[in-house]
Amino acid sequence: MKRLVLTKDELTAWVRRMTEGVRVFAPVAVGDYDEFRLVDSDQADLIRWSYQNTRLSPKGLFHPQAERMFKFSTSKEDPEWNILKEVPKDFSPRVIVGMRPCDAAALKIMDVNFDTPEYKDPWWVRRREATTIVGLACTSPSSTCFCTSVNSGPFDTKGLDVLLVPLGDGRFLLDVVSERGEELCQQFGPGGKEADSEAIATYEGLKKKAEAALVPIGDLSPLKERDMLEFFNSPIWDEVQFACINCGVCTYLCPTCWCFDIQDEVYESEGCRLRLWDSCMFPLFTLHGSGHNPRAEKLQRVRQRFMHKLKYYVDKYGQGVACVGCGRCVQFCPVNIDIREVIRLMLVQCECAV
Amino acid sequence: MFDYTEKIREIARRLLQEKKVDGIIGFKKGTIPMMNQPVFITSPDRVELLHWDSWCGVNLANYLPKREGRIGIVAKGCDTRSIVVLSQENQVQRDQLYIIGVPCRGMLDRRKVWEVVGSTDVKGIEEGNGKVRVWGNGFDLKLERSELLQNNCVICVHRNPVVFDELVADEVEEQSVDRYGDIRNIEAMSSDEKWNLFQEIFSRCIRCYACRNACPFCYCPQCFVDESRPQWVGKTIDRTDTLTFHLLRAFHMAGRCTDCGACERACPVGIPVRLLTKKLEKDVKELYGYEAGVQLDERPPLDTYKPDDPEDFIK
Amino acid sequence: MNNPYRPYPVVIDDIIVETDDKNLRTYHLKFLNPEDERAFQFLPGQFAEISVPGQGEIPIGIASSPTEKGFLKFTINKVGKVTTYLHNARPGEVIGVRGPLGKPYPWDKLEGSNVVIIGGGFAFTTLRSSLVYMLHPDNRSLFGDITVVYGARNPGLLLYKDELFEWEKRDDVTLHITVDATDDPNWKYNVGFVPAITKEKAPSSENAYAIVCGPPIMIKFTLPVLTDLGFPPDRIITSLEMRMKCGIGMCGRCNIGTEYVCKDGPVFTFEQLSRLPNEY
Amino acid sequence: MAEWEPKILAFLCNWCSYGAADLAGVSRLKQPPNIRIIRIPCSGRMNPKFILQALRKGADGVWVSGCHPGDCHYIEGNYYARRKFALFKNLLEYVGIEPERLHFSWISSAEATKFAAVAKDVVESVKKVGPSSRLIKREAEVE
Repeated sequence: MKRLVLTKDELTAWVRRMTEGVRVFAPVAVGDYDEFRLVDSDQADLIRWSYQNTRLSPKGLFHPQAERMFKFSTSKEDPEWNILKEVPKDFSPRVIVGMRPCDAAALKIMDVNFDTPEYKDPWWVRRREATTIVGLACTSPSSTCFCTSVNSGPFDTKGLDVLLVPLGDGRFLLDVVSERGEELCQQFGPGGKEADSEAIATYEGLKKKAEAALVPIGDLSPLKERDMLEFFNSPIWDEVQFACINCGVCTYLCPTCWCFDIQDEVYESEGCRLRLWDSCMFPLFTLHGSGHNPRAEKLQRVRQRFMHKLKYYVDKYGQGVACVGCGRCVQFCPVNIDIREVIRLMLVQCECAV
Repeated sequence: MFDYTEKIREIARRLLQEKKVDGIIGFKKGTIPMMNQPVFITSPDRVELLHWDSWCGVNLANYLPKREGRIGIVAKGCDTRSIVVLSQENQVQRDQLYIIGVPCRGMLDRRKVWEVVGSTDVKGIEEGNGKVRVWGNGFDLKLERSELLQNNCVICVHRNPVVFDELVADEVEEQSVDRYGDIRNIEAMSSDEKWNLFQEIFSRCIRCYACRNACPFCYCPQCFVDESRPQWVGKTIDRTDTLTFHLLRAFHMAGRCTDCGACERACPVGIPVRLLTKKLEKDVKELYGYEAGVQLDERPPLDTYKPDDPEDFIK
Repeated sequence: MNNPYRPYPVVIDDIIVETDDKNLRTYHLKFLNPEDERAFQFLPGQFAEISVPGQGEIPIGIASSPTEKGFLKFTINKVGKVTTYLHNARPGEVIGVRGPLGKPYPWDKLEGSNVVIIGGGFAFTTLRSSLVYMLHPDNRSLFGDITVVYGARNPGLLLYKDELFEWEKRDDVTLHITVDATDDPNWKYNVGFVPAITKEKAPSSENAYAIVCGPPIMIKFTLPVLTDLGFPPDRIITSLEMRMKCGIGMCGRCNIGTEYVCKDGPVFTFEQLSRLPNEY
Repeated sequence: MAEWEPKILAFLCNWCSYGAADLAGVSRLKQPPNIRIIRIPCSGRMNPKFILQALRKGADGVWVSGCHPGDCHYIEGNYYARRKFALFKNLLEYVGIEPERLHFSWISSAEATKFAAVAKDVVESVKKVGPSSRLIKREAEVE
């Protein structure tokens, strides 16, 4: 598919044209960190083309932290009393500009959960269908990043429709990587010129350099090969869990954590059923009505989080680990529990077992 | 100044070898710059893991409640005050603890470093003579240590442990500072201004409960946020719910908070949650002359009263 | 798009107090729309989310049999917010039902086999469904011998008493009713814990499957009895409970290792469970 | 349009202020109709959660009343309550809840006149700041 080179002004102008036809979400600075926000044509030049990671992953654009599912009347006089009605939402076409490849790869990981042969989560599926993703390659990954170790990479295009690569001289290479990306470029012409061999060589060079900057964790295939119970019963969890304070930082910042809660709220005579992010770190997550809790202990909850990402998901779907190496949990865990260390411990334990 | 690591290891080794304690709660060096990890050392051959530097802001007293056996704990001034409070509340028994006291010149705040260097990707940091050198992609700077202190450390008045079994070094000089300047500024605002300020402050909250869980005093078997009959606070990120959560959380800290800063440090989105706890601290001090975690044999201020407590607000 | 979170509206048609302590009530629910009833095709062993707008949802095993038309039946213990609300509800109230959810008992395997049903306390709901289903004239010939051991702490806590005593009289099913203890001098059935009565009655394991549902302590002591009787782990079937929200394998809380109890279960054999983490 | 009337939730101690309310009624003392009463066993039973819940559910004002210091049926419940009230009232005002919405009083069961007077005072005070808009739990402003 086609590859173009755009100047920054051309890129901004392209995004501005999009804002006039569809909803556009892009990374902008909010206080002291970056966040994906809806941008209008006046804000196109506020887009941060060199941000590291948004503090919160863009998963919230597809799976919002709090989302109204249904509304209902609680008044017995209402003929539609207690009948749940879907809350109307805007599922019109939209473009997310500037998503990092890891965050886009995370959406693919979550598709497996929300878009299944048996059930389709309507909100997830409709938002995914409505969205075209223009990614932004990572030319200088952070020291907490490890995407290349977990089936992704700084230039990974698997979750993307278009990849933008900052060429380092103020220009961007635009790489159309899907049909959908093609359609976007037809609907909103990006301008620019055809990428010449020099630009493509620069792109290849930047990609190699970025990949080389990422420290590999090691060969993760033992995670797949060894038996679930060997990992589950391993002594490593005692050490891993000690520092954990069971907050929800890792799960809420994680681009692949999808767990949610469903809560009803009533406001006088009407009510709302909401879906809210939840976390396997919280004891309430698994507490039975009887008072029994299968994961009552911190160790069990910590183990669940890592086992889910690194073993259960691997075994259940055969698509590798449910981690894209964005490094948010590494950076923001208040007590420095580092998933890279946990992976290493799991791998070392495997080696010992051999 | 921060050559406490060797001394801590030495004490820990001795305590474990002499079987004075079953384990030591301390820090091990973090996997990334400006972070360290709480660790529990139970064997003398593992004491080399113990580490101390300016990034030990986690309050280790948080790991004490419900822990069995004789425990050694590395504790800064604020941590020891937390131990005092936990002891008043019967969550720990002083005689089961061996407190390795750390006179503290203040912990550093990585947010301040990020702000100065303009990036959250710091590749390395080192410290000496009141200066901090920090480097990463495209920067290598020398900063004043005093400029990087955690906000609570800037106004700390108990840098030295208030209870301990052993100190790792000589006591440091205590500072004399005005702790409540920012609180008074807010108090002077109109209701509307105050409301708008706090609406803005808490609008970024993601309800991860890191502030709650980083606190040594949040040990209730069930938190009010998890109560459903009745439900006191909604679980959404609606501003009313978020403020309700923060108000009740802060109120539960009244007369207990030692301003260790663990809550603010843990917040992934940088909410200054201490603005609420410090207000309560100020009121407790002004109304009841009480300072949390200083005297082992005192009763917490909400667990006692004086017949002539101020009541001019009561009709 | 079909929204799997949207419950079918149903009306509470009847409420029956099952036990002397009044903590268990059986609800007969009728679909408001006939097409919803047609869409709700289930087999015994499946469950549904009962949805009370404003209160929440609860996963409850379906106690009626697909052979019983015109209503769904759920027996509900008073435990939390939703169940307490339901215990105070009256016939005529509109609520919702979402389902059927989860996998049923393995009827393809049970057909042609002898079936031993072992139940304790209020875990008899989907077992009742199964029993009614198998005893239906259209189905009875598909199964071999049917043996049931059902116990409760005392006679007042047995579910579906009228039906039980009727079944007990039939000759196409062997029913052993038991209670842990009773001071009723006229009690004419067994006295003893379920594992002990199972051992005493010793149902044959030949060409047989056992379905065991009950409190964990009952299951714990019944398993060795069944093993001694010659039931292999892949022929001992149970149904698990977990805290659930979505019921469709998405919200993430009810997993045991790789398996979501709501979607991949709630029915498991002990052979399957032996390969999963012991976290339920 | 009729003048707006505030809704005020009063938490009254069973042993004193509740009796005073009763006596005020029996004595036919004139008092405003804006107050809904919840009887509590002692002002020491008051939990700050109750006050927040009242505000969240839309009360325009909250009034807590107990026995005079020294007269607590449980000897010292109101002494403990007094400290909690002071701190919580200050905290709510600090985040921008108008001080006119929160009221505390000591009223013995004999003080029917005081009850009526304070009730009037509370209603007037809340009226001054108008309908409550802060901390009311409404449909969440989320997706």
